[in-house]
Amino acid sequence: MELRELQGYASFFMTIFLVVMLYGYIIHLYRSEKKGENDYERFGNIALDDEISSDPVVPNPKAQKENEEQNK
Amino acid sequence: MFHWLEKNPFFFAVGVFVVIAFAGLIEILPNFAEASRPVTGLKPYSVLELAGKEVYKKDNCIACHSQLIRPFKSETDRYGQVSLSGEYAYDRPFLWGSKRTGPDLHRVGNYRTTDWHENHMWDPKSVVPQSIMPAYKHMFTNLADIETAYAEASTVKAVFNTPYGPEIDGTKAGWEKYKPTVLEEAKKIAADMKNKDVKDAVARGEVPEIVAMIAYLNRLK
Amino acid sequence: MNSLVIKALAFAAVLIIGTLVAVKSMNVNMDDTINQLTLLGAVAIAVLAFGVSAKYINQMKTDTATGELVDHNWDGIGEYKNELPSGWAYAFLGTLIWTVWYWLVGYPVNAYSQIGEYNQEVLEYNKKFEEKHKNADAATLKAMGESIFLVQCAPCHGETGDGLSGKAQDFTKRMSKEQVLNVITNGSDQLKYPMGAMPGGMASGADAEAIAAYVAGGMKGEQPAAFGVCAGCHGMDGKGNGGTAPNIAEYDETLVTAVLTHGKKGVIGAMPSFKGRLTPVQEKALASYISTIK
Amino acid sequence: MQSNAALEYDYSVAKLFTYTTILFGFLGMLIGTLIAAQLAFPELNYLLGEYGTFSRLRPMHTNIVIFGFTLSGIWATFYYVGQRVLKVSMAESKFLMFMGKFHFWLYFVGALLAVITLELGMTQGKEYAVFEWPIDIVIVIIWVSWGISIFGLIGIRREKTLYISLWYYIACFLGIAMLYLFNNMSVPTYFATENLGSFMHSVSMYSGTNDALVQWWYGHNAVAFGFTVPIVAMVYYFLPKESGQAIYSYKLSLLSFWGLMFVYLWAGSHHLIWSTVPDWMQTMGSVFSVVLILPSWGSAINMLLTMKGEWNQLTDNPLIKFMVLASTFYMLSTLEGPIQAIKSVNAIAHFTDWIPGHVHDGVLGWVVFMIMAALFHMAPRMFKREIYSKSLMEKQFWLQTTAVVLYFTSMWIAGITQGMMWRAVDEYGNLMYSFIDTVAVLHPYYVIRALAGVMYLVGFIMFAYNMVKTMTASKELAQEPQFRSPMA
Repeated sequence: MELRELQGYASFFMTIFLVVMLYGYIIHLYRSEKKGENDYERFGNIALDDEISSDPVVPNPKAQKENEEQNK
Repeated sequence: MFHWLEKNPFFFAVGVFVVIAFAGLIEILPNFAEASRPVTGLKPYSVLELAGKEVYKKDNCIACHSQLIRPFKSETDRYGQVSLSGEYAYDRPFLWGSKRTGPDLHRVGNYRTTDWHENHMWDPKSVVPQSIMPAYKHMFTNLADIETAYAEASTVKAVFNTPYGPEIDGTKAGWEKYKPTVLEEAKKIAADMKNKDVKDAVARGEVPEIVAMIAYLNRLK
Repeated sequence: MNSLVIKALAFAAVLIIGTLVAVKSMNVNMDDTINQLTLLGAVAIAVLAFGVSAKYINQMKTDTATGELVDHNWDGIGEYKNELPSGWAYAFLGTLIWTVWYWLVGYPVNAYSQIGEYNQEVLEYNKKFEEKHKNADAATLKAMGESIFLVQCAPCHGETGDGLSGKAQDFTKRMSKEQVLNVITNGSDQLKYPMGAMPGGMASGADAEAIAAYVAGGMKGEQPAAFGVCAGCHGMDGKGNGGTAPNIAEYDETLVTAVLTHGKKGVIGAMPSFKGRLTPVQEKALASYISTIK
Repeated sequence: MQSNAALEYDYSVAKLFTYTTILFGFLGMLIGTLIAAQLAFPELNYLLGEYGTFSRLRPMHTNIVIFGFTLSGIWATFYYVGQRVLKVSMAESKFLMFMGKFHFWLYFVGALLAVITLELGMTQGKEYAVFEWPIDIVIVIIWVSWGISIFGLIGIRREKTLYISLWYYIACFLGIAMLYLFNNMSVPTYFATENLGSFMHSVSMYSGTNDALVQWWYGHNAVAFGFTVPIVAMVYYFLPKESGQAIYSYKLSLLSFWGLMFVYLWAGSHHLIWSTVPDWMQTMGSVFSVVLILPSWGSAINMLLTMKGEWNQLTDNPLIKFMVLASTFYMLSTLEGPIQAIKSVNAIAHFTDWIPGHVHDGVLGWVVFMIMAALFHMAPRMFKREIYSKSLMEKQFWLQTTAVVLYFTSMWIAGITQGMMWRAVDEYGNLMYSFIDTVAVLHPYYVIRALAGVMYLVGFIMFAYNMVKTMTASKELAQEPQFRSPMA
């Protein structure tokens, strides 16, 4: 098999793999929301409620620890 | 699997990188060895031609001119034989261009001549009355940088094994010895030209940009 | 359909009609599949891009907050449970199917070669062309020659063939005095006629001047005695003895073909060889046109 | 670290980049208008002698718009949005503050050097990658300092989830870093010899077809990661924020992101269709370009649906208009590009003015509109003053919208006409038109395009004026507005 041909096949199958991954991700997103594992839409609020004093949507435990230390 | 990626900015970045780098790997790398093989009989650019190529780049001819004849009958009738990959083996960088405000130049050496280029660069409208190309009169007075061209030839010989002779060796002494050869080549071009200042400059041992430029354009075949 | 979408489609239609009018006014051949597909692509761009975006913008006007509110509430901002737009999802699937078609059938990745396709195209075309015009009449040849001249020759020789004030050969006459003198002095061996090379210096001084004036003048009036030395090869009428030497009185097919094949370098400058760029029929056509330029 | 109560977002770096966005935007568009006019009226080539020809100014135009205006805009918005969606202030870290300022000043110096070398004609000869190696090194340092800022901010964030805009900013950072490095690989000739010739000169590591592949892998994706990805980042933040509407579907934005990442890099070879690169690679370029339509449209549709039922805001707030129009032009150019990448269409479109037309749909309609809207949104918050004039903004919007429409329609028709003329044959099968015929016929379209350029430039000057007045003379605000930007 020629190198060029090999490239053709490699890219063809890799693409199919990528497409499957992408569709897998779509299914994952909608299923996990349906099952109640994660609500993705709430992340949209990160942009809307972005004052420095607002509560984070998902707090970063590391930063929280620092805050607690300061407030001691 | 997906949860894990979303939660971690580091792995997220790695994920993005892998996805975007993959296309490059598959598409570009495997073709390298094959496409850099020159067609038989292809000679590397002479030093004067390289200096002309620099002028071509400096005045950005690729903004308006392509060097790529596509495989359509309408293109080969107009510009000549279809371009082949191996013909570009010594083009660093490639100068295919992306826009034809003016015509393709890949084989312009086949159907235009020194005196035509001289007239055209001095005043495009004198040969093509409807031309919208600017005149490049400064090429008749600015001097081409032939020393840098020699350095370029030496570099591609040393680094990429471009087949230049032993006289191209990248040393200062080598350049002093080689310079008359370049001037000799320039004289041949200037002999076909009419501009007095250019002829005088070449006689003095200088190489105006236009001479190098024409040497390069004539080489495009 | 709502007014916004109609307006958008109307704009698309105006753009397409404008394009068609512009293209048609250039007499472009619409049988060419490439041209047809391009226009089809243009229609697709205009209709889809303007139509779809107008649809969504219109939705801002009409579609007031439908859909189900999600359970929680964020600082007074409600959220809707918004599903994937189904049109988008189906279209995505559609493009993937098209992709597979393009890949396996349209331009099959393991079989298609653009150079192969090009060679085929040229081969078929040339065969048809040569056959059709093998015995073309003079008028056809001249018309064909003119169109070739305008594309291939005019950039140097000018659209009227006058050589752009001395920048190239002037086809309105055969030779200038300067050119004749140059050939007499230096000789010529460029066109490879059966008679072979012409040596330099066959005449000089006043003789050469007289010959030059006579030839440049279109070989009219009294022939100078010195022309005898030329007539030996070029003939008394200067027409080249039936193609054994160049015709110096006028342009003929042999001469034009010879210059196209070998190129020519003279006192004006050099003309490169056009060998292989024109077919024999095209060369003949060109010669027939050039010989009529006045 | 200060306590949270007194803490505020620190916009000093965002402000600096805002100034350069306006400055470079003006310069880039001024030169762009001039070179557009030069194509219609060639006498304009001789205004500045050797330095004023179309050929010398064209790279100035592209580079100032790409690396001057757009990058400044990306960074101005990043130093604004980054803090807010991570809920962390630059003021909290002296190091990040220093990096931000270092980033800006090095960028400014680098930009000056770049302009000077370009005017002198020092170039690698690759479109959009023209800078010679010493400037490339400066650019790499600038880029790394931005990376430190991004990941530094992420490191000290309070909000654990990275908002979708940040995904896009990170992709922009990584994508351009990879592409720029590989495409600019070259050997300086001065050091490869006994110091012969020019210090600046270098030769590309790749030659011919290989070089073309690397270059358009870069060239196409520099557009992807410079003109698409970071602008999507902006629209995902500024449109919801200005309108007070959460994104229509966050999930769709995630899908579109990965779709874009999967597909974009493959599409580069569509710049080389009918060239000497292998056939299968060209086919790949076409195929992936078409697949790319939907991920791009995903973002655009998501934006338009965010405004669903919000017609009032659209008619009432010119800022929303800018962003909605940007989204529709994004749809137009992301459909137009893929269709031009189909082999049969490309046979006509390539090398013609239809391509610059397509580019300017994207740049004038999408990139510039979005960046201007973002700066308008940021101004009242950064300078604590309301926007100087709403009516001026309205006028600017309509003027520039007309300009973009004129631009792309004229280039659309010009390109298709010229492409078909190149192929046209007469009844004998010979070429119908000489090259110059196909140039002469474009004159009216070039005039319209130049006119569109003037209109767009005037619109940008109105924008600049409005911004400067906002910074200096507008009514001060007591409190930071939450959603809609206040304007007089």
